[in-house]
Amino acid sequence: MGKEIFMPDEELDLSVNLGGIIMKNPVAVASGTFGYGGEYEGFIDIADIGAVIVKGTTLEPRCGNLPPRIFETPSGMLNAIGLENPGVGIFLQEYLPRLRDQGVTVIANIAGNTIEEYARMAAMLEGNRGIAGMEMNISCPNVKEGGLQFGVDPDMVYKVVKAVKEETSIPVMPKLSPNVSDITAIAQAAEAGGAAALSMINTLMGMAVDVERRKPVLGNIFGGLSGPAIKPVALRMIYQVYKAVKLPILGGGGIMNYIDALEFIMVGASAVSVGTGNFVNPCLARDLVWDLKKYCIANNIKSIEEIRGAAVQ
Amino acid sequence: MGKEIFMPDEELDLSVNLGGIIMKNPVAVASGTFGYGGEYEGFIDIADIGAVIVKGTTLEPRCGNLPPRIFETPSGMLNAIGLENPGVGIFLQEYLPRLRDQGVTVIANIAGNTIEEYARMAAMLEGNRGIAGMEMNISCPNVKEGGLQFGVDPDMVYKVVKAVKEETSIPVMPKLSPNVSDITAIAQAAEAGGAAALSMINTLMGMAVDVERRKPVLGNIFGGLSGPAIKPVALRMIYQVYKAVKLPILGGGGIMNYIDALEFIMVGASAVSVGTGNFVNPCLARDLVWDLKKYCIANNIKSIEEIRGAAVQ
Amino acid sequence: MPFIENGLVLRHIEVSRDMYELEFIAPAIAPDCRPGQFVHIRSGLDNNPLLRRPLSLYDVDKKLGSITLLYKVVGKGTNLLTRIRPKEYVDAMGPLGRGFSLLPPRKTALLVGGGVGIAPLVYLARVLQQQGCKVKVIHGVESRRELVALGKLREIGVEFLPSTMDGSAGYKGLVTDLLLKKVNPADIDFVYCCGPEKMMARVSEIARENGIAGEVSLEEYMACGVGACLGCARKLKSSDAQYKKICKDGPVFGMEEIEF
Amino acid sequence: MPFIENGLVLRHIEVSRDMYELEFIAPAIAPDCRPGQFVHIRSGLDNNPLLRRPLSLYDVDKKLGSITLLYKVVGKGTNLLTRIRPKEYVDAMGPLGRGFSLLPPRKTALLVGGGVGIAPLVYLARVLQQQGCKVKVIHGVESRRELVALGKLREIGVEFLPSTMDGSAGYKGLVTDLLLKKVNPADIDFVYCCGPEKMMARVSEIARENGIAGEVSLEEYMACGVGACLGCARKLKSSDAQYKKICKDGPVFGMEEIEF
Ligand SMILES: Cc1cc2nc3c(=O)[nH]c(=O)nc-3n(C[C@H](O)[C@H](O)[C@H](O)COP(=O)(O)OP(=O)(O)OC[C@H]3O[C@@H](n4cnc5c(N)ncnc54)[C@H](O)[C@@H]3O)c2cc1C
Ligand SMILES: Cc1cc2nc3c(=O)[nH]c(=O)nc-3n(C[C@H](O)[C@H](O)[C@H](O)COP(=O)(O)OP(=O)(O)OC[C@H]3O[C@@H](n4cnc5c(N)ncnc54)[C@H](O)[C@@H]3O)c2cc1C
Ligand SMILES: Cc1cc2nc3c(=O)[nH]c(=O)nc-3n(C[C@H](O)[C@H](O)[C@H](O)COP(=O)(O)O)c2cc1C
Ligand SMILES: Cc1cc2nc3c(=O)[nH]c(=O)nc-3n(C[C@H](O)[C@H](O)[C@H](O)COP(=O)(O)O)c2cc1C
Ligand code: FES
Ligand code: FES
Repeated sequence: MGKEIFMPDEELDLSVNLGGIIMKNPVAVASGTFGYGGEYEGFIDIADIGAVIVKGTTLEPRCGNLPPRIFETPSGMLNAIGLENPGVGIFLQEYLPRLRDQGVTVIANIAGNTIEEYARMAAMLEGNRGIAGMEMNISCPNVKEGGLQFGVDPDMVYKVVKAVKEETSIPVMPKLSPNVSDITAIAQAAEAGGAAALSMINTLMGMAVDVERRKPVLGNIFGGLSGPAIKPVALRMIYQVYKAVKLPILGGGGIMNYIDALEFIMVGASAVSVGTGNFVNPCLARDLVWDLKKYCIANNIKSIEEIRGAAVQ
Repeated sequence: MGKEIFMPDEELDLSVNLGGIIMKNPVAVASGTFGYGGEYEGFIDIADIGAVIVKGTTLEPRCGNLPPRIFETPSGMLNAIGLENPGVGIFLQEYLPRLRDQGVTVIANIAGNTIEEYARMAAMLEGNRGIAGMEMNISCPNVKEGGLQFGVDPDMVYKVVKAVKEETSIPVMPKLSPNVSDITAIAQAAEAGGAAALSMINTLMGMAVDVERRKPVLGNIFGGLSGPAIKPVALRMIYQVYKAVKLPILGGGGIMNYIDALEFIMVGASAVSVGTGNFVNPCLARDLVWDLKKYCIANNIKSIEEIRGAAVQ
Repeated sequence: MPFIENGLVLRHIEVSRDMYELEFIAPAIAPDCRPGQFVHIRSGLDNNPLLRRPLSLYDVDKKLGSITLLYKVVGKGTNLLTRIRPKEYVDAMGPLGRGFSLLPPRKTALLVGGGVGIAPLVYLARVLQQQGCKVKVIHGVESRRELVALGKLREIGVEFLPSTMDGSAGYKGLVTDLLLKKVNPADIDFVYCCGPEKMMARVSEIARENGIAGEVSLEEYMACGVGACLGCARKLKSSDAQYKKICKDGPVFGMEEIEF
Repeated sequence: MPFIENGLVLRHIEVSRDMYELEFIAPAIAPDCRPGQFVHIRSGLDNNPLLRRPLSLYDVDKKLGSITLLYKVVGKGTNLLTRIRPKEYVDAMGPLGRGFSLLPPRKTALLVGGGVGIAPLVYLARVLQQQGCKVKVIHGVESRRELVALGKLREIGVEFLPSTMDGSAGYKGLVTDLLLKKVNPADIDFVYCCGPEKMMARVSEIARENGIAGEVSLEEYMACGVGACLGCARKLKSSDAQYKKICKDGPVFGMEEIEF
């Protein structure tokens, strides 16, 4: 497809074990940026992606926020989708089987208003074949009820992770909010609660103003900032958390190319996730895998582990 | 100088009273980005700027952090200067008189390791002619000792503001760190402590990795992220604080043009500050004043107050 | 099936002030293109601006495998796009979205364009004409220099009536007034419309009053362009429970589906 | 006194692979320029890349009021710079920094350049020559196609010895070896050097061993370029208490001030 195709050493094993989530390569697509996988059909073979983290799912269907829901900012974008989704039931009935049939490594993403909702969703997901991991969105800044609170309070993080963990044997991966004073305290709480891995970072809370109309641009006023603009913050937080906990980290925030991905790996990420980058290049996840392979070969690296955390002092 | 010069209505009064800090126009240059004013001589007449906030000053001289100290990131930059400065004594003896003679509205910027240091500096500044305001850097993320802690704990903020306030009659303006879970709690603590105004935001803590060398780019590992990348976060925080406290706000973070400045004003800023923008355009502060004047005239606005907070719902 | 490819630019000209025509070879994308669909263009160098920009298919030459766009410079993205020169490449994803329904042969279609909204209607006119429909195009602009589609429409050989606000060509005034005054509703089987929301609202109203069905093409900010981000949401009617996605469920919708 | 102005581009040519010569009219900046100073160039559209890029004065024509730069494309900023065409404008701040000290007339100066580090030495050669000094230039590069300053140096009329790593022109090997082999230290009153750090370190060492004083031009990441941000800090000697600012205290420093 226009691009030169270089076939790197097939022997090189890039698979990772992210706290029990087995990925064929270290590149995942981030929740909310890849729908349920089908939308990018034709552009990319989704079975080639290390893991597809599906759109955030809630117990009941949600119709999402008032538009405008997205807006571009310097080297970033704001989104306030408001967790539009068909509910966990439809996910299990309609989307999961389709993804499973395609051989995709699926990570579910759940968001609840209460600890009980999280636990119920975990119980519903438990026992379904084809869910490799369970990402817990405790950090979505768009939904007023609960979302933000969970992610900023270590006690709540501990409780909600523990409650979910008790309901399921699927590896649980809380997704940390960057909108906190001390990310390490949150990470430690998640670890204590029984998390198998950590996903970080979610979006920074931001906004934009339409000066002409003298109003916030987004229908929801606030939205989540993603893209290259937030990469320095993401790297810093992962660096801090890598030193503070033992859990493997799925790292992302503004990854647009393999150099970005290497930055995340070098501050301690075991695998990386691409979100906003998919919108710019729908083949980004695949390109990253290839480029990482080439990098490893060129630098005589046998496994990503060799460079993981290499920049952490 | 190369630019077309348009002389807007001289009658239009853009002066602002920022909690007792009288500015001839609503545009300040941010601490650490304009030295002590002299560096930009020739490019801009600094007496035309609403206020010059000088480089962060400490009780004792500091030689600053190991280089590299700065690095460019997508639509932003990281800095870890480490508060290099000659100390408050030299500031008062050498730099202040020079600025005063030029008719500049000077806002001092102080940073301390302890409450006592802040109080002592406040006492030293007190009684010196020509200091219009005292910005308290309680948020500098670059100095390991103390800096960050003050800004993220409401109790500490209350105490340090109160201690400074007790030593001086100069309006005190704490500068809030954005690296917190709840910016409104910090703002309320500052208000309770006796702040006359709030300055926000300081830089987001971030980092970058040199993939080639497998090391953090900055000598200090972490640095402060500034520039257009952080504008959405700055706007969101000012929006929240404007609703939560009564204090006037000096707003900034990524301002590059007058539309950006209007965004800040519309979320509640009484005046704006430009930092990183000065590096790109040393005349930015002056250009903003002119452009804001033109905007006011074109939109029949008699005073900035008419649009302050206009986008806050 | 949509593709992503680097299209080789054949032609890139300023056809009027701040209006550009961009033709590029896109052998993967071109074959499947239908009128009303769009391509998602990456105009940024180094991801600035970050997101792609949606632009309608203005014309498609399936033999040559080329796509032509007509765009107006409004901001960063379109500004940068103007810098691409012939023999350079343009990064395009497409064809995306649901295009216009095509009228059966021998029926008469009225195409109503406003400003740069004429873009998707030109390719539509070509296809309808080829399929044996009768096609009338009316186009409302500020001033005659914006009548940039004239050449193509003449070449296609369809009936064309312009309106200008300043009276510099054709009817002087709103295109909707031209519609009311110069078009006999009894002649029209179907209306296609693309332009400012207000114009589309009024055209839909006129169509409904005359019992004519039709379609319009909507716009929203887009990120992914394929239905993955749920960003380009719009409730077509206030009573609707669900938000439609302009990029995937549209951009073309039936006039009866929408409450303007 | 430094100024900021939009310089009208007169000439912009790729003089070798990834090496460009850019000449622009800058009537405010040009008159005050001295060799070793630099201009701070804004290459970004829409603030991307955000910061300016420092580039040395490669040549200055004070009569015409023009400045010429020689730059190598290494990343985003220099890449974007290549897109500026003649008759367009380049946003420049300058002249900035402390330039080279000028040797008194009739003395002999040795100018040692490495790669694109030749840039400031060319303007220096011109001024020294005009003031009646004797000037020898040696320039080390990878391969002959990087000997881009040849034309200017010939025009100025100074002695010139190249070295190439691949032996495609002049001496084969390091410029420091060329220096040791082909230059008689007794002939030299002062050394000026600009190039990679390692090369400058070795040249400084050789100069010191031979009792010759000299100056080098250093580099650091820069933001403001005027001493306001304190970003471009460097301790010249490990025993120094203070950090110097390359942009303001330099970029030129005496060889004896620096511990490489
Ligand atoms: C399906 C569809 C087809 C279109 N076809 C055409 C066409 O054929 N010719 C044409 O000139 N224009 C067309 N547009 C509009 C075009 O996409 C915008 O003008 C363009 O994105 C503006 O980009 P900019 O960077 O120049 O402007 P910006 O500086 O980003 O913004 C200027 C304005 O453009 C609009 N805009 C910005 N980003 C987007 C986005 N991602 N999606 C939608 N709107 C945006 C907003 O209204 C914004 O205020 C179409 C839009 C859609 C949704
Ligand atoms: C005083 C001075 C004079 C110079 N004169 C010349 C010259 O005449 N010709 C020439 O080709 N180069 C010169 N340079 C180097 C030139 O500034 C860099 O090559 C250029 O900034 C790279 O920008 P970029 O965006 O293309 O690269 P980037 O993609 O930003 O980075 C590539 C590399 O360039 C360097 N760099 C990036 N930003 C800066 C910055 N703000 N300041 C310093 N270095 C940076 C870094 O080493 C970086 O790794 C000079 C540098 C200094 C400090
Ligand atoms: C449009 C959009 C929708 C998103 N929806 C979700 C979501 O439903 N659940 C979630 O946990 N994160 C969601 N995110 C956050 C991303 O998964 C990711 O963590 C974030 O965007 C940072 O990565 P990036 O910079 O690579 O995009 C969303 C992001 C975007 C841009
Ligand atoms: C190089 C640099 C040095 C800074 N030094 C200080 C400082 O000494 N004290 C302080 O309070 N803020 C300091 N800041 C923060 C700025 O004053 C400002 O709050 C921040 O950069 C956000 O604004 P901006 O995006 O417009 O730059 C510094 C910022 C930069 C870029
Ligand atoms: S643009 Fe992503 S869903 Fe339409
Ligand atoms: S670049 Fe700012 S002090 Fe040198």
